[in-house]
Amino acid sequence: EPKAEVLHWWTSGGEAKSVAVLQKEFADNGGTWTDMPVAGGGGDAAMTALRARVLSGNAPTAVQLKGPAIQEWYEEGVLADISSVAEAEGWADVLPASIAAHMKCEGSWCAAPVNVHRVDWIWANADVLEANGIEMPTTWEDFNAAADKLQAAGIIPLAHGGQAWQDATVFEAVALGILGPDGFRKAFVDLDEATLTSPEMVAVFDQMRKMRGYVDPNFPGRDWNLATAMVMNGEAAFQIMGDWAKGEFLAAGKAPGEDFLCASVPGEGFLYNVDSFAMFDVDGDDNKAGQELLAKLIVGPSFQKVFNLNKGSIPARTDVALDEFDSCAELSAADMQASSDGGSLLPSYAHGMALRGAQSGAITDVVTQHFNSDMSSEEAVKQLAAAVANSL
Amino acid sequence: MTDFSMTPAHSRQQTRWGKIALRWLLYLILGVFAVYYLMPLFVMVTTSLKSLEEIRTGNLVALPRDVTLDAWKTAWSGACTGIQCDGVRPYFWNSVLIAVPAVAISTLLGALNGYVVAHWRFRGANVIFALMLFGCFIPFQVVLLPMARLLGLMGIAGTIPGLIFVHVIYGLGFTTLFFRNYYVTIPAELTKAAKVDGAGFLRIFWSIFLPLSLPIIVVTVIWQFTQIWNDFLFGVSFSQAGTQPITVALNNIVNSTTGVKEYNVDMAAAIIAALPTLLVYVVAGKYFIRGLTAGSVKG
Amino acid sequence: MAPILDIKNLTKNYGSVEILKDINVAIDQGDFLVLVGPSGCGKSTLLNCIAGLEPISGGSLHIGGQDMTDVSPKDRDIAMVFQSYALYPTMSVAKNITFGMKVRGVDAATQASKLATVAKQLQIEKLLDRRPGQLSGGQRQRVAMGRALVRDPKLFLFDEPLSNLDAKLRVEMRTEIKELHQRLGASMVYVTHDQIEAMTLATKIVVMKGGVIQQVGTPSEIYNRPANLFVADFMGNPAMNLIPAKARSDAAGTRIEIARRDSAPIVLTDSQNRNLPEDVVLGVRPEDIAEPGARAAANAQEADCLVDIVEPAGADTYVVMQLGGKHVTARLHAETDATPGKAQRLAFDLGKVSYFAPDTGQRLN
Amino acid sequence: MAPILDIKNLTKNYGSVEILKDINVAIDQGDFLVLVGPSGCGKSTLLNCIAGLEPISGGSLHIGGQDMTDVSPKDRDIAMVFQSYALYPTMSVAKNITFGMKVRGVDAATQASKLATVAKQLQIEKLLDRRPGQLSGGQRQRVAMGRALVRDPKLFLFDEPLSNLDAKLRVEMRTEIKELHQRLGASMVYVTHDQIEAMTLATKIVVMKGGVIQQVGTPSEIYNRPANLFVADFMGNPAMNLIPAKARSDAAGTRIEIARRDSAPIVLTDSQNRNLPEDVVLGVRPEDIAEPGARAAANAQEADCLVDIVEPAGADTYVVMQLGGKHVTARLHAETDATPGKAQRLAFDLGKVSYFAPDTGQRLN
Amino acid sequence: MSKWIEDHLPKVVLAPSFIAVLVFVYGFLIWTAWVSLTRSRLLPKYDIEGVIQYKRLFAAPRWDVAMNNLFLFGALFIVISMVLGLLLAILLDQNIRTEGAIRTIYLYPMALSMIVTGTAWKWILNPGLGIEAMVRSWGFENFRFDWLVNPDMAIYTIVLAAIWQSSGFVMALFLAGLRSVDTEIIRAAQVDGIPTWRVYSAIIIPSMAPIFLSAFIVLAHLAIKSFDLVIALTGGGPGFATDLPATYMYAMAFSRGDIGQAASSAMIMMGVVFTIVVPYLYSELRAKND
Ligand SMILES: Nc1ncnc2c1ncn2[C@@H]1O[C@H](COP(=O)(O)OP(=O)(O)OP(=O)(O)O)[C@@H](O)[C@H]1O
Ligand SMILES: Nc1ncnc2c1ncn2[C@@H]1O[C@H](COP(=O)(O)OP(=O)(O)OP(=O)(O)O)[C@@H](O)[C@H]1O
Ligand SMILES: [Mg+2]
Ligand SMILES: [Mg+2]
Repeated sequence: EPKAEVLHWWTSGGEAKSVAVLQKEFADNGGTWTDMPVAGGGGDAAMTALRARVLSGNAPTAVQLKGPAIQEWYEEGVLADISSVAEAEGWADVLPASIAAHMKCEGSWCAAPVNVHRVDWIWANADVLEANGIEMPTTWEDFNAAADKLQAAGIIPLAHGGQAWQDATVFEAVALGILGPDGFRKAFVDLDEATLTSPEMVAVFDQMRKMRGYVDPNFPGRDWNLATAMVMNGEAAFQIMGDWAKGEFLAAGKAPGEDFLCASVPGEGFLYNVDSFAMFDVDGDDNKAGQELLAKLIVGPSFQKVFNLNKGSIPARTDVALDEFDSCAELSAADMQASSDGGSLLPSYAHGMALRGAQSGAITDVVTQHFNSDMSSEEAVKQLAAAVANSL
Repeated sequence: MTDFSMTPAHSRQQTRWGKIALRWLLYLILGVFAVYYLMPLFVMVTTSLKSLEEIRTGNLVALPRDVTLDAWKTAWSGACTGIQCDGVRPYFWNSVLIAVPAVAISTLLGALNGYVVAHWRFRGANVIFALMLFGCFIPFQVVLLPMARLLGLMGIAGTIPGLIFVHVIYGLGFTTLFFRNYYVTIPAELTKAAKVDGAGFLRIFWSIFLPLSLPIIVVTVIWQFTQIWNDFLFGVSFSQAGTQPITVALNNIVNSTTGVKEYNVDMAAAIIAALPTLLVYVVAGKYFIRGLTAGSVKG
Repeated sequence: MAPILDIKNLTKNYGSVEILKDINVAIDQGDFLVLVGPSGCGKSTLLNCIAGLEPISGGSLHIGGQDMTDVSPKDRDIAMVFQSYALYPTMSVAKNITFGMKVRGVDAATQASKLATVAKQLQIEKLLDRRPGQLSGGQRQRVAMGRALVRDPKLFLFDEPLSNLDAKLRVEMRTEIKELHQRLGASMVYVTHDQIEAMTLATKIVVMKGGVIQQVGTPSEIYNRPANLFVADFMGNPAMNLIPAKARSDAAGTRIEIARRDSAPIVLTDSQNRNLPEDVVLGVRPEDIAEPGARAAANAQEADCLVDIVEPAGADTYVVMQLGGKHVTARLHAETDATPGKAQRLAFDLGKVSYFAPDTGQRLN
Repeated sequence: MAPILDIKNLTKNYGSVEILKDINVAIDQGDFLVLVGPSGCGKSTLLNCIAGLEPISGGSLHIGGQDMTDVSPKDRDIAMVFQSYALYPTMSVAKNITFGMKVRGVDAATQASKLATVAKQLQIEKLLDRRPGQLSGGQRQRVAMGRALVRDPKLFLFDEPLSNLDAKLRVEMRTEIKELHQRLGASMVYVTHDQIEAMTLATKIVVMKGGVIQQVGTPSEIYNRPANLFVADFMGNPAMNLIPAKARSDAAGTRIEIARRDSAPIVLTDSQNRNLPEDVVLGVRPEDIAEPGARAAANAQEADCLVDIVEPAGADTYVVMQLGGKHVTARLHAETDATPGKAQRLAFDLGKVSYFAPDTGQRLN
Repeated sequence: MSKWIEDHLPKVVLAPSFIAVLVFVYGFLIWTAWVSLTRSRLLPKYDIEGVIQYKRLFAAPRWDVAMNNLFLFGALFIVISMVLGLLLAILLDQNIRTEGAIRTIYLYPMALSMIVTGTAWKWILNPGLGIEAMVRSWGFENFRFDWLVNPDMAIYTIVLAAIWQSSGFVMALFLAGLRSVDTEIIRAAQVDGIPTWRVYSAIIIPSMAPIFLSAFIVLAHLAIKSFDLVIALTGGGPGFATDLPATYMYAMAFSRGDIGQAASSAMIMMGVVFTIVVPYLYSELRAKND
């Protein structure tokens, strides 16, 4: 009888409902699900627990893991191989190539993707934009002009929460816009030093300095959802945040396209944040059976649909019908397809998709330090290169 | 007690007014600080009594317009801490199962150790005591990983006994210190009398020292109980599904990153999680001060 | 019969510090040995060594003829009473007394009957259910005695059992202990630094100083023939007057010259002691300087002395003068008319004086 | 001249409990007033009222002729010495003594000279730099005295200043205080529960019990003519023998019959006191029962008594007998041959006896 | 045999605790020292590589900030907690009628974990939501209290909350100390004409030196271990302006998978602890030998 202990950090109401879908399917297929939720710090606490569990030789069956962390854990030799399931289910055919790459460790499948969050979203209050005669910006110049106008009208142009990961989220959105997909890849996937110290990178920080001017003074420490609330109630006009923000709007009874608007941030490309489950090496046939069943269900079309309807993201597999999804999700799915074809489907560095923890952490340190002080862009670029070098 | 207010002075009238003014000032200062200390609790309680709607639209530190207990109900038995939406209730019992034995064992061991260090000194006892004391100061993050390894080797990883074990180990320094400082104030003659009476090491401890230890037991229990009950780091690292303490559940409710936040439920859950320790302080606080006077303060 | 307690060449060190040096004491069945000496001289340490509460560093220790040097306290057949009483604070009086028996596994009936006997003896029947905290000092003292008595041991050890009581109670309890000793015929070792207690209770006194025994003897030996200046000064209250004097011995006896403040020296003639060196310290007890004719003293000699202070103490009046450069106290009748600043005629009883060498402090006669 | 301290109808309550009841005392410049009484009788409370450390509930209090009832302690021109010495633990001896002056803004030169004078007087010059923790009990006591002396106050208050010292030191310090008093001619109020201290120091004694004054008088009045059974029993050590007796008065005097254990009653004849009721309590001090002929007593009468206990105390020997159903103590010479269990002929000095009514306890003669 | 057990029972009783401490404190310290010399990332590795982790540590600006914060925060937290605790203890010692209740109010923060109260504090200190907004709504439009969002001041909000949590306990310690001062000394001072404030400043407070020491040790150890507080209140921000060594270490070990780096920072932290605690232990044990 399949068994699985699942470590994850989806604990809020909407998220929990989404996981419950999986648990139900798992149970319907005769499995026993043991839930091990650890929230906090974008998975930091869960990672603490995971490390302790692994060291004590008591690893959970499945763990919510993503990005290069999957490969890192694999290198520690603690992950299980689920290639048999993946091949039987034909994952390679239904997953975009760049996403599939994240799920593979040295050629074999070691993780199962759940969803795709788009990170480079810009959200706006429709009424505020209308009242001020502003369109959704499509270039950073537009954005700056709109922000200046809003500021003059006494509206906070950008709702933002001053936490390191939120700073990084805005930063990578800006960077994608200014560096372009290739520049972004060189800078934040390949850690190419020339790109990191290029004048374009200086321009990115210049734009960040501008963004800093568009947020209200009370932003530090603010939770992202409070920032979303500022957009909702018209205090602020825009927010740059992943598509989980949509959940807040919907929970408050707001309708996409009417009350709030969603658009990708100015510039080309698509930054994804893919949640996935990695399977750890565990003893016992029941556990192994659980792993296989779980992997199969996760990537299965029904779960991908129901889960993402709840979570606000879009399915990882490309063959799920999107009729029940909202307009933002549809836009997201279309963009993903397009960018996947155009080679501009990129991993989010801010959400741990692009780099190892130590590297992305080092970059974030500089970004947040720059955003929260009056550091010059040149200095920031210098520090960025130094920090990246020190993190290797 | 240091009471200066009774001193008669030259002019009865003048001093009386001066005295009354001084008293008022005194109460005023004390009151201001009481506000400082109560403020966070006030915010928590009022928030927990508001509806989510009111929180979203209103001032976070204002009094609730419509008082509702829904958040409390949800927090206790309905909030989701993962896929289970049973509130903090099951975790509450986990915490009880962890805290009660851990407090009892570490207190008992601390008492025994303190008894040895204070009354049965042998060569090197001081050094041992010093080493144990130093253990109080180690940052817990440092020990997480090697501890995890050892717990695994011992086969109690992820279990409640494992958590109890960890809490006992890292509580020992303080409990020993408390008891040792208390027991040094008990005259050595008592031990001598009992020895002449024919009682041995354990008998003396059990029949004579333990019954005398109530004040310091109270101090130690309060200290250990708050430490263990409020612990998050060990709780999150050394538990697995089914053995997580309430702080982890609370963290799961409060600290979800990408979901919708229900602050009223968060606060209600937080207060529920804090109730046992609050209760301990309110009920036994006075013995706490008394116990401190009796022993651990002696320097 | 072997001595009930026999201590031979006992030494005791704490680390490198020698606390007790070559102690030799023996007492017989029924003796009442009192250890006296100033604070810190090692009395308690010696008692603890006897009890086995402290290991000894050298020498041997026999109780009732058996070598007890390495035996643990509970097997030495002793009982001990402490200065702070050391009652078990959380137990009732009855439990305090029976605790030792309980530990030893004595059956309940015996416990009860022994408790009853002892309680009756000490008149504490009504207190049996109380906690020590609810007792007065004297009552606690009685309970502590009860705890010792109920053991019926070979040897009783007392460490300053009365020093926490007030003066009045101390005198009463002293009498009770004396009575108890006479009635039981038990052997006792008793530590005190109150020399009146030592004198009234002891059959044998050991005077200690700095871990060394100064003198062993009966109370009257110690009081009347102190072995050195230390013992002379220590025993007796008010203390023995120790007056620097010049002695000139010849066949008839010795002429003793004592300096006076404002007039010629007093000259006394001692016909019993001869062959004294020139410089001596003359030791005279206050009660041996009295009004002329107050006592039928064989060897009384009179002199006028200028009185400095008069201290009426009820039963007696003490007057203080200056002789040989020292305060000298004389004990007069309560009704004396001595007045400060006036001369007073006093009789010195030379029959009981002591002489000491000023340098070594040893007794000369 | 007005009395230096005059207390009229003073009462003191704690809540509803009356601790001091209608206290009236006055002393003159240079008097040494001692308050004695058992523990808890209100001595310290009374002293604190005098010092102004406790407000009084009724009556008035004058110091040096001024009404001080509501004046704060620092303005009463008093100095006080405490049982625990109450030295400021973190200050050196010198600072302890000068701190009060410093606070009052006395200039440094005056401080230094006063400190020097006092230090010399008390012989603590060498201790001035030490902390209280580094001093012995007696030295602390001296420093506490120094702190009081340097104030040069109208009135000195002492609360059991010697009770934490050991017996020997207590006697020495007692003499020093007495000397100090004589030299300074200062007025002092002194609390103790040691009645020897009271007798030797006081020019006037107040005996208290339960917040009520029992007797006020000179030491000899209190000792020789106690006003009631309480005072008789309380003052004197060993205590006065209080023997139930039958009195039969006629013109010639009074026949006193005292029961004996094993033989016919002793019959004594008192020619001075007449008109006594039949049941009396006869009060005789131990020193008034002595060997026949030991003292030239005017009114001595002899009888044989069975001795129970003999307590040699060095200077004297006490023997305890049973008379009138009570333990009775007699003070004999140190050299007495009295032995327990044997009869001893004793002389009762009836010139100094007291009679009390058994029911009210009041003095009859 | 039974005599041997009897004689050695105290050692036998102490032994398990002693062994536990040896292994679980000192053993782990050695382990950490070892790991700090390796290139461990996600999980510990044991190949010694030299002091490279320490070099990285000292090259990281964030670590500088964390250490500076520790000293600033530690000094302020300890000094203010002691002063405030002492002040409150003295005030409470004046025969206050409601003492029990007030004491409980001052003491209760000790019972709460920061996970719980961090959010409340965050709101209170947030200029837009808390005190600043409240005072402004009373009409004081220019009132500013924006420490939380000011990188230069944010560390003081940590101090504020830390004091809130611990000063009550310090107050309890001092209150207990005041209660154990001999009343006769205070009376002597009154007779000596010494004004109340001097009685406290010159006599009572100096005599409580041992309590100051205990309080210092407790507070110092809280300061060094402070972690939840920062996480809950500022998360180390704005930027990393409020990072402390403990949070730095945690971040390295658990969110960045850089265990070697975490171990080296832990060793530096232990060094700080050592310099504070060892003199204290030394004095503790010497006093006992007197
Ligand atoms: N455990 C110990 N370690 C080192 N020295 C000690 C110890 N116990 C006692 N001493 C020292 O031994 C000496 C004798 O102490 P002891 O208690 O026997 O004196 P004492 O005569 O009983 O004094 P007191 O009359 O004050 O009770 C003292 O100088 C004391 O300092
Ligand atoms: N603050 C107080 N509140 C209530 N009762 C008190 C207080 N202080 C003293 N008493 C009571 O007043 C009575 C007298 O106390 P006081 O200290 O004056 O006695 P004392 O004669 O000095 O005794 P001792 O010889 O033991 O010092 C005692 O019964 C005591 O319990
Ligand atoms: Mg002793
Ligand atoms: Mg008193």
